[in-house]
Amino acid sequence: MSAHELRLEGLSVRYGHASAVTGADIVAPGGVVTALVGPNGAGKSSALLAAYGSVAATGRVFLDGEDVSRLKPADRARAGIAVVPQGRQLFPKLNVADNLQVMAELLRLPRSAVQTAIDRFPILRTRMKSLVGVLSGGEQQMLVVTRALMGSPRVLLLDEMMTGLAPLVVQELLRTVTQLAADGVAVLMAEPALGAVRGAVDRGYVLVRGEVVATREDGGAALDDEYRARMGVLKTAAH
Amino acid sequence: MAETLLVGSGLTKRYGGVTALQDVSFSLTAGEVLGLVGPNGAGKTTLVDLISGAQPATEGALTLRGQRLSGPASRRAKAGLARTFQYPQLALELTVAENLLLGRVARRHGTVWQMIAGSFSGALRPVLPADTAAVAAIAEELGIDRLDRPAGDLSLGEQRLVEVGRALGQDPLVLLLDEPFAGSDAAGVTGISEVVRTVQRRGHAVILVDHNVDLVAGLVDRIMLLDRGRSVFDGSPRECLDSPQMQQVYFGVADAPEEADRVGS
Amino acid sequence: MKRIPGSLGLLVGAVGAALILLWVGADGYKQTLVTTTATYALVALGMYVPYLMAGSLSMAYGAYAGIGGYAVGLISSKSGLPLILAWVAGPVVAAVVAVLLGLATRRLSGFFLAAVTLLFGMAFTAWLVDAEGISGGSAGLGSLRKLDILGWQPSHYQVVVGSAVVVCVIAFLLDRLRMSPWGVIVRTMRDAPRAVEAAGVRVPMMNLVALAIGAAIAAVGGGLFTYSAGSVTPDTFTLNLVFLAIFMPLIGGSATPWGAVLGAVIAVQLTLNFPAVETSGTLILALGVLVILLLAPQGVIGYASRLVKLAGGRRG
Amino acid sequence: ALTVAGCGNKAGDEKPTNGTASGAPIIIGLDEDSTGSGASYSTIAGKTIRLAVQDVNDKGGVLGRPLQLVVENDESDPTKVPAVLQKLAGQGAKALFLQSGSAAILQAKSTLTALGLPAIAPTGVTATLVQPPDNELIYMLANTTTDWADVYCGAFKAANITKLGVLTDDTTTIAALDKALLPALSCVQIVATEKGAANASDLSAQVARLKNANPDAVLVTSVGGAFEVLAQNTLGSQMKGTKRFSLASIGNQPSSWKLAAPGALEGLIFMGSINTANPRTQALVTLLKEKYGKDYDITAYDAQAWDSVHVLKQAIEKAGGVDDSKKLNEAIQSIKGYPATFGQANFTLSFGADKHLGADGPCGLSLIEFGADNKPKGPWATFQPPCNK
Amino acid sequence: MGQLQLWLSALEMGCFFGLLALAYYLVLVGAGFFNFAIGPYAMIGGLCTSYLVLYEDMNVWAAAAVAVSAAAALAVVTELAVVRPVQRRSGGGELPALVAVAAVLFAIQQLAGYLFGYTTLPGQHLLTFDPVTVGDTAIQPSTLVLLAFTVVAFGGLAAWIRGTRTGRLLRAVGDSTHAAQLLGLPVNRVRLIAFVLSGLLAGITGLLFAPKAGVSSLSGLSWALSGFLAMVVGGTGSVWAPLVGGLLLGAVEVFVPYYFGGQSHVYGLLIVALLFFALKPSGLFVRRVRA
Ligand SMILES: Nc1ncnc2c1ncn2[C@@H]1O[C@H](COP(=O)(O)OP(=O)(O)OP(=O)(O)O)[C@@H](O)[C@H]1O
Ligand SMILES: Nc1ncnc2c1ncn2[C@@H]1O[C@H](COP(=O)(O)OP(=O)(O)OP(=O)(O)O)[C@@H](O)[C@H]1O
Ligand SMILES: [Mg+2]
Ligand SMILES: [Mg+2]
Repeated sequence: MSAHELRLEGLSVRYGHASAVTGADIVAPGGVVTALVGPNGAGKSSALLAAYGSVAATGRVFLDGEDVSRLKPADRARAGIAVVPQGRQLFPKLNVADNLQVMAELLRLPRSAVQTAIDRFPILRTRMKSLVGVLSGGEQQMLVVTRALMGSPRVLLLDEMMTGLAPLVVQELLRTVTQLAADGVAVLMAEPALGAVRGAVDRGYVLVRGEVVATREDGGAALDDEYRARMGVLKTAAH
Repeated sequence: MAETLLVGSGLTKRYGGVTALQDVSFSLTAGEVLGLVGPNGAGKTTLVDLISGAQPATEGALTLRGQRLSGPASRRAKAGLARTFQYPQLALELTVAENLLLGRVARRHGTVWQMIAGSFSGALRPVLPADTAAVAAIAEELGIDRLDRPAGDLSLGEQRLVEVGRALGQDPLVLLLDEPFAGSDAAGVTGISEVVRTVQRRGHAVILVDHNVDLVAGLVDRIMLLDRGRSVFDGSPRECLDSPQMQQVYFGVADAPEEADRVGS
Repeated sequence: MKRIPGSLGLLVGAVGAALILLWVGADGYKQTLVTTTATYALVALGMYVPYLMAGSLSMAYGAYAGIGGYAVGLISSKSGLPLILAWVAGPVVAAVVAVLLGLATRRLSGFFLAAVTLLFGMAFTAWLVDAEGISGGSAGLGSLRKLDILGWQPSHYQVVVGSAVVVCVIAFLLDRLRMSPWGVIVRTMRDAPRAVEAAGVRVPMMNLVALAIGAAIAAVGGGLFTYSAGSVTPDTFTLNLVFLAIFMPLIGGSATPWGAVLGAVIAVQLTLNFPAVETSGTLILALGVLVILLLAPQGVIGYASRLVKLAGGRRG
Repeated sequence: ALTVAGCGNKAGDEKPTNGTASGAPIIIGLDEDSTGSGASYSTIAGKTIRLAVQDVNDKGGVLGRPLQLVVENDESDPTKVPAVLQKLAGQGAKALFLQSGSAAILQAKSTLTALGLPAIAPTGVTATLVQPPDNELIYMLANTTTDWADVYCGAFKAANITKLGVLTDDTTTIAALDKALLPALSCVQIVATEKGAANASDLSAQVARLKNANPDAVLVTSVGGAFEVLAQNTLGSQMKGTKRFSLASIGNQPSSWKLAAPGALEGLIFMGSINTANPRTQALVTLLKEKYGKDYDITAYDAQAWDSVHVLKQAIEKAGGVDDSKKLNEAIQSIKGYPATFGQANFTLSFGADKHLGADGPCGLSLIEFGADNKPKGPWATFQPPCNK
Repeated sequence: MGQLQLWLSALEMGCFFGLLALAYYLVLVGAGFFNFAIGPYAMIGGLCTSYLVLYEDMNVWAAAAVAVSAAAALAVVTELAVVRPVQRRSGGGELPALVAVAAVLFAIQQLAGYLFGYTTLPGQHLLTFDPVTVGDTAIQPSTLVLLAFTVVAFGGLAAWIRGTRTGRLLRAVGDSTHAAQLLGLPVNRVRLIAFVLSGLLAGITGLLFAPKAGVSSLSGLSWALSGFLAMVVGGTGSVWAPLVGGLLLGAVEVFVPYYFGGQSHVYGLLIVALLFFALKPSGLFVRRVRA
C-alpha cells in the first residue's frame, strides 16, 4: 500500500479577534505516527479541525499532494480524512447504531459497515440500541473512535483520542493506530501531554500559542523531552 | 485515629436492566485521598453520582460525619460535598471568573431564605472583595489566566481546569474529582495535584477518579478498583498496582469482558 | 479609582430619562407615552430576571401586571387604606401567585412553565370577569383615588417623573443583582443547572425566587398603568403585552436590564409614535425586531458598546 | 401575484376633504382599530364615519367650517388607549369617536374624564360603557340590552317558549352584556348557560349540554364572527328543530353569513336594527351603493356611524363651536328626538344628563329571520316590537 | 346523538392539534427550537385558499396548491432570512431565534390581514361528498379528509424519520448541531427540509381544518398556542408523541366543558395541565440521557 500524506501550509485560525493558530506548517507523512503536542489552549484542536475543514481557516491543506483547502468537511471526509474530535461530539439522543449509520451514510459506505465497525469494541455491540447519552464517558469515546475508523481513511486526525479510556483499551488502540500507520495511513495525533502514547509516536511538533516552536523527527521520547524543555523555558521566561 | 468522614454501604444502582453499580461499600477518613479506578463502564462515575446526589441510589446508604447523607445534590453540597463532572458543566456565556465564583458563593445562597436575602443584598451590595480575592487565589493555584474571557472561548482542557476550580471554591469536606487529569497538560496536572494536596492538608478528603494510574497512585492513600459495578479490590496503591485483580481487569491482556451477566432483561 | 458596579448604566439611564422628560415637557400625550413606556419597561424588567437570567419563560405576565393593577383598583375603591399600599400588596400577591405556579412546574423544563403560565393567564382573565364581587366584573374598576403619600399629593407630571425614576431605580438594582454572586448563580442555572445543583443551590427553588421577583416587578408596572390610566379591566393586560415584553429586552440588548428599558422606549415609539399613522404598530414592531436581530443581534446596547469598544480600540 | 381587489378593508380609506366648507376646520378624533382583533367590525363603521364627514363637508360643513378627522389605531390594545387618546387630543381633536374593541373603549373612559373631551361610541352596545364610573362624557346610540330583553320576552311569549338555553362566548364584552340581559329575561326559565372560547374551534360539548337541558329555544350571545357561525352550525346540525335566537352582530356581518354551512342559519332570528321602510335608511343605502357598488349589504354599523357624525354635528351647532368642551357635552345632552338612520321609521335618539344612550324605546329594534340561503329573509312574522309612538 | 358526536369532535380537534404539533416536532427535531410561526403557516394555508376561491374565483385545488406553497415558502423564508442569520449572528443561542420567530408570527398575521382582510373567511372544501352517517351522527366530509390526512401524515413522517437517511440526519442535526457541523453533515440542507416539511404540513392542516370554523388572519396566534400545548403535552420522545398530545388536548377541550360546564373550559385546561404535568413531568414521551 502506498503511503499517504497530509500537509498543512501556513495554516491560521482565528476566532473573532483572537488568533488560535498562526501560520503553522505541519506535515503528517504516511507510515509513521506524527504528534502535535502543546499545552492547553495552544491551538491543537483548532489546527486539526481546520485540516478537516470544520473550522474556518486560512492557509492550505494538501492531501496526498492535492489541494483540498476548498473542499467542505464532508468532501474531505469522503476523500479520506477521518477525525476523532475532542470531547463528546456524538448525538446523545440517537442510539449507538444510528450514530454510526449517520457517519456511514456521510461516507457513502454500505450498510454492513456499521456491523463491521462495531466489532472493534464488543462492549458497544451489547449497547447497540442504547441511547448514546447514557453510556459512560469511556464508552462514548470508544464510539467516537469507532466512527472515525469506519471508512478506510487515508489520514487520521486524532484529538486526544485516549481521553477517558482505560489502559487496556489505550494499548489496544495504540496497536491499531501503529498498524494503520504502518499500512501507509498518515496519522496526526494531538495531545497536551504525551504520557502513555509516547511509545507509539515517531515524530512530532510542539505547538505553543498557535505557533510551531519545534519539530522532532527522532521519536516520541525525544519529542516529549523537547516539549518539557520548551515549557520549562517558557515558564522561567515568564517570571 | 483520624475522624471518619464519608461512609457508603451497599450502594447499588440499576438502570432498567443494566446494573451500573452493585453493592459497593467504602469509607473515607479525614485527610484521606481515595483513588477510584476501573475499566470503562465499571461504574466510577455512577458512584460519584450516587455520592453527590446527582442520581438517587437504588439501594444503599451514605453517611457524612455520622450524619445520614440523602436528598438532592444541593443539600449534600451544603453538607460539604463538591464534585466535578467528567464532561465540563460550565455556563459558557459567563466569564471564567463568574464560573469560578459560583463554587465559592453557591453555598451561601443555599436555603430559600438565603436565596431571597441574597437577591436583596445582591442588588444593594453586589460584589464582595473577599469573593474576588478567593476566586483570584484559586485561579492562581490552578494556573488559569485571563479570567474575564467567556468560558465558551476556552479550549476543552482549560474548561476542565475551571471545573476543578469551581469545586475547590466550595471548600468541601469531600471533593469528588471525575477524571480531572484527562486532557490536561503538565501545568494542569501540577495544578490539580496541588488542589488535591491542599484539600488533604485542610484535613478534608478527596475521591479521585482517573485512568492515569501513575498519577493516581502518586497522589492517593488508597485505591478502590471497580469492575463491572463491583468493588474488586481496596487497598494501598502499591498493593493495588501489584494485585492480580488489577492486572486482570485493568492492565491485563485484552479479552472481551463478559457483558451477558450485566445486561439482563 | 474604584467604580461603583452598575453606575455606568445608571448614569446613562438617568441622563436618558432626564432627556426624555425634558422632551416631554407639559405635553399630555408625551407624558402618557412616558407612563406607558414605564409600564412596558417594568413588565419587561420583570421578565428579565427569570427569562433572560435564569432561562424560564413565563407567559403569565399579563396576569401579574393585572394583579398590580387590581391592587390599585381594589385598595382605591374597596378600602380606606392609603393607595400607596397597593404597590406593596400587588407585588406581594403577584409573587405568591408566581411561586405557586412555579411550584406546579418546578420539576419541568422551561417550556412547561411557558405552557402552564399561558393557561393561567387565560384563566385569570376569565376569573376576573366571573368574580364580579371582587373585580367589578367585565367593567373593571375605575374612578380611582389620587395618591396621597403622607399628605403629599403628587401632580400628574410628578407621577410621570416618578415612574421614570422607579424604572431607573429598578433597572439599576437589577443590573447590580445581575453582577452579584446571586446573579451569577441564576445565570449559571440556564446553561449548567447540574453544576449549580452540585454546588449547593436548589435550582427549582432558585427559579421560584427569580419568578417571584419578576412577577413583583411586573405588578409594580401594572399598578402604575392603572393609576395613570385611571381604570383597569380584565382585558387591560393582554397576551399582546407579554409578547411585547418578550421582544423588548432583545431589541434593547439582553446583556443588561437597561436593554429592557431601552427596548420599551423603542417599542412604544414604534407602535404608538411612529409617523406612519394608522398602519399596524404590531407589524412595524415585528419588522423592527427582525431588523434589529439581523443587524445587531446583541441589541442596541450591545451594538453601541461594540462601537464604543471599536472606537476605543482604534485610539489605543 | 395576489391582488387586493375586492378586499373590503381597503375601501373608503381615503381621507375626507374639506368639500365646500371653508373656515378653520373642526378637528374630530377617531380612535379606530384598523389592524387588531376588532378590525373586522371596527373598519366597517370607520369608513362610514369618513363617508359621513365627507358628506357633511360637501354640504357646507358645520357652522360653515369643515370637519377634519384625525385617526389613530389602538389595535384594540387597552394599554395603548390612553396614549392614543392623548395623541388625538394633542392633534387638536375636540370630540372623539371610539370605534375599537370594547375592552379598549372601556379603558378609554377614565382617560376621557381626564381629557374632558366628549366621545361617541357609534356601535357600542355594552351597557357598561355608559354606566359609572367615568361615564360623564361617553355616549352610545343603539338600544341596549334592557330594551332587547323586552323584545325577546315578547317574542318568547308569542312563540310559546318557556325554557331557554343560552350559548355565550367568553369575551368581556359579552360577559357584560349577559350580565345585563339574562337577568332581565325573567319571562322564561333559563335552563342552561354554556360558554365557549371566542376563538373556539369546536362547540359540540357546549351544544350537547344545552341539548341535555332540553330547552324550547336557544339564544346565542356573542360578538359574532367565527364563534357565532360555529355556534349556529353546531346548533343547526345537533339541535335541529330547536328555535334559535341571536343578538345583533350576526345580522351586521354579511361576511359571516358565507361562513355558515349551507342552510345552517335558516330560521335563526336576530335582533336587527336595519329597517328598509325607514326613509333615512333608504337614503343611506342609495348613497352606500353609489359609493361601494350595488352588491353592498348595509349594516347597522353603517347607519350608526352615520348617525354619530350627525349627532355630533348637531351638538356642535347647538354649542356654537367646539372651543368649550363642557358646553359641547351639554349640547349633546340637549339633543332630543333626532330621527335615526336605523331602526323603524319613527325611531329617534335623545340624550340627557342621565341618558347617555340615545335610543328612545324599542323601535330601533326589529326581529329578523334568516332564510334558507343564509341571508336575512325579513321581519319575523310571529312577533315584532310594538312601535306605537 | 349522544357521546358519538363528542368523541368525533374530540378526535377531529385532536387530529388538528396533533398535526400542528407534528409541524412543531419537525422543526424541534431538526433545528432544536420551537417555531411559533407554525400557527401563521397554517393560517395562510387556510386563509389564502379561501381568499383565492372567494375573491379571485380560482379553482379550489389550484388555490390550495398556491396557499400551501405560500405556507412552505414562508417556512423557507423564516429559516433562510430569519432564523439562520439570527442564529449565526447571535452565536447559536436559542433565545434570539425564539424571539425572531415570534416576530415572524406577528408579521405574517399582520401582512395576511393587509392582503386578505381582517374578517373571518369560510374554509374551502377540497372534496365534497355526502356526509357519512353513523347512527344519527353525520360525519362531515371535511372531518373525514382531516382524519385521513392525519393518518397519512403521521404514518409517512414516522417512516421517514425513523427509516430514511434524511430522517436520521434530521434527528442527528437537531440532537447536536455542533457535532453535526463538525463532522460535516449537511446541516443547512437538513434544516431547510425540516422547515419546508413543517410549512407544507401546517399549510395543509390549516386548509383542511378551516371549514370547521372559518379562518382569519388572527387565527395564527391561537393555533400556534394550541399546537405548542399539544407538543409540550406529548413530549419529544417519539414521532407519535405530538398525536397523543393533540388527542389528549382535543379530549380535554371537548369533555371538560361537557362534564363540568362550558364555563369551565379555561379553568379546566389549566387544572388538567397542572395535574398532568405533576404526574408526567416531561410530557408523555421523552428520551432521557445523562447530561
Ligand atoms: N441512564 C443509564 N441508562 C443505562 N445505562 C447506564 C445509564 N447510566 C450509566 N449506564 C451504564 O452504566 C455503566 C457504568 O457507567 P459509569 O459512567 O459509571 O462508568 P465509568 O466507570 O465512569 O466509566 P468511564 O471510565 O468510561 O467513564 C456503563 O456501562 C453505562 O453505560
Ligand atoms: N469558539 C472559540 N471562540 C473563541 N476562542 C476559542 C474558541 N475555541 C478555542 N478558542 C481559543 O483558541 C485557542 C486554541 O484553542 P484549541 O481548542 O485549539 O486549543 P487546544 O490546543 O486544543 O487545547 P486543549 O489541549 O485544551 O484541547 C485557545 O486559546 C482558546 O481559548
Ligand atoms: Mg484541544
Ligand atoms: Mg466515568
